[in-house]
Amino acid sequence: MMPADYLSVVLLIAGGIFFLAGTLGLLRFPDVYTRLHALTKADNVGLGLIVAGLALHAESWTVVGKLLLIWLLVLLAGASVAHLVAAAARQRGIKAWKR
Amino acid sequence: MNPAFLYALVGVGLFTLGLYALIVHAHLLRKILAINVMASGVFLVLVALATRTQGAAPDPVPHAMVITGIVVAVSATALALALMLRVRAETGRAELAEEPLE
Amino acid sequence: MQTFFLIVALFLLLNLGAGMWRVFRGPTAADRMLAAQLFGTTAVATLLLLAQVDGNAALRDVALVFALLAAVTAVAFVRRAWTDQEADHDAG
Amino acid sequence: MTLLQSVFDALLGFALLWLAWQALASPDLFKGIVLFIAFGLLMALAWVRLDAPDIALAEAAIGAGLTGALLLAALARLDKSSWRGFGRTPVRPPEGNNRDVIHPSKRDTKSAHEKTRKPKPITENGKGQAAFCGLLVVSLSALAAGLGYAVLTLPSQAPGLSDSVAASLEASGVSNPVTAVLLNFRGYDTLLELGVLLLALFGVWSFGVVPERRESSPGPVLDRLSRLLIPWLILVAGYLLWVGAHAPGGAFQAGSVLAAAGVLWLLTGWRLDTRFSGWPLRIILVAGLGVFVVVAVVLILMGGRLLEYPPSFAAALILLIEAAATLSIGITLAALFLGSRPETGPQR
Repeated sequence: MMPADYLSVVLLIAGGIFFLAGTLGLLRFPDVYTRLHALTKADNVGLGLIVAGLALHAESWTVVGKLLLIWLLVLLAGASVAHLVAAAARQRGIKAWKR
Repeated sequence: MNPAFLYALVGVGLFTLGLYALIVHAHLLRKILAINVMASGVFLVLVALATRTQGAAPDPVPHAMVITGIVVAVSATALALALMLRVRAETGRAELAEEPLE
Repeated sequence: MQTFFLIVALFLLLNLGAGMWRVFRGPTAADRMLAAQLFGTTAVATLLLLAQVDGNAALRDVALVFALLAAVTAVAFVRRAWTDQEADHDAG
Repeated sequence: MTLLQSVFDALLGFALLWLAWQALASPDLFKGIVLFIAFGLLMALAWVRLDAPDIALAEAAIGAGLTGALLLAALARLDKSSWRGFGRTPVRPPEGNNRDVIHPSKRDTKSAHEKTRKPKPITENGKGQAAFCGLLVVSLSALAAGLGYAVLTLPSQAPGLSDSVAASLEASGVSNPVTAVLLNFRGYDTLLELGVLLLALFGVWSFGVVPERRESSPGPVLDRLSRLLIPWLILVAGYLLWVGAHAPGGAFQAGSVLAAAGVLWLLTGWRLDTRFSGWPLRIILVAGLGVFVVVAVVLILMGGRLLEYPPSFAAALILLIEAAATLSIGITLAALFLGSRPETGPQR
């Protein structure tokens, strides 16, 4: 294995852990706002790490650009959707969870 | 098992599940979902069987048919949904009458 | 290395299966929709990994389309299915 | 490696069946639709595993995107109270019967009626119903067994038409075999398919102009999102159209992505100006079919057979037809999403 491979393995494993964290948050957090928080943050970081890990193996810079574009689009959509869902939930009077 | 046959069997299963739901449920939206599941099952069988080409690229003809089919399915779904809303507006229910309406 | 990519893809698929539970539980429609959103992101990651495993560049285009379309369903949900006009329906 | 792939396939197949079952059996319609969207996502992964990236692209745009938006919009136009699990307080089903939810309804007798008529088997009588269901399950199991047997007894090697396609790919004008089949070898399929799309739209429009809900203001975030995303959607549609000649992609995939741009635009609250919703819109809607038919007629008049392109023009003709078809497919699907005929001409 090349040094780049080791780095890529580390990045992919870290990405997987972030995905796992997002799912755990989705399953375990008490209300829609906290779940939103867990999901949109963890998964977008997870995808970013996986994109980074794969970019090390990309055959050309075009591929790296495409990977990056995909990640940016997911980030844009994720952030906006999180805002829209949270705003809609607030408008409907869903109370935020308090300890 | 050969993945072609695995996916083909899943397709058969989807078709049967969809047919069951189509018969059992009265709500039109469920019937529309059921027909879509049946269509997916048929597509899956077609494409799975197209991979039996000794390691070469799969047969492109079923692929082309399925792409056409997916677009036809979505347009038919849109028409069916419009019809369902029409039925709902006329009768107040999103179900078909069991006996003819007077 | 390819094997490792496939293992990560498999892990993500299992992860997706676990997220399914939230679709069942709800309780609000937004929770279910969020889970669907998670599936979208996971599918993008899985496709990118499979693109590397199979050496098939076209799968990155599929992932690109997924990334673009994930927002459309969610916007349809917020704008149509879950609008403030009907809020009084289930507030009581 | 192969073992892992088999595990992946088995898991995916199981998840597909299970999701389909849950989507169809769920008592809550909204939940059913979300599960169906997830089903579409996994179908795209199945196409990838079956080495069909062209279909995966179409499924990603349609199965996981447009169909979900269509279903959600239609559900919103059905009566809200006919589906539950939708507010801050989940409605608990009464004991004994988890199908019928009756909570004090306001003023609307129709919706109360609808609530008591949750999905139920088509026979009223209890005993007859059980017998009917039993018979149904038995006959459908027999059907599934028969189909499964038929599938499993097929020869495990069957090249089909792939050799013939490969042999004449050179003359088709494109190097992606799926595009070659769609636009050249079986171009008439695609021609008729565009006709079907148009017919579906005629069907929807025949219900007349339905007064539409007023779209609320999109707000800054949605506004900015659509402004950022729509150009990318249009760009990617153009990319897929172009790349379809030699790699997975093509008119259907490009058209669906274009339709997604239209749907997002409609959801943001934008409407086609009434000046353009008459003839200009109709011309775009029939452009795909029109160009196709004109090409077919001209080729016949020049002495060829139906949609038999001269090899030297094939690439240009295919690109011309695909460009027109992409535009028509995109606009038709977006119009189908709108669900009714847009108002035309000067304001009454």
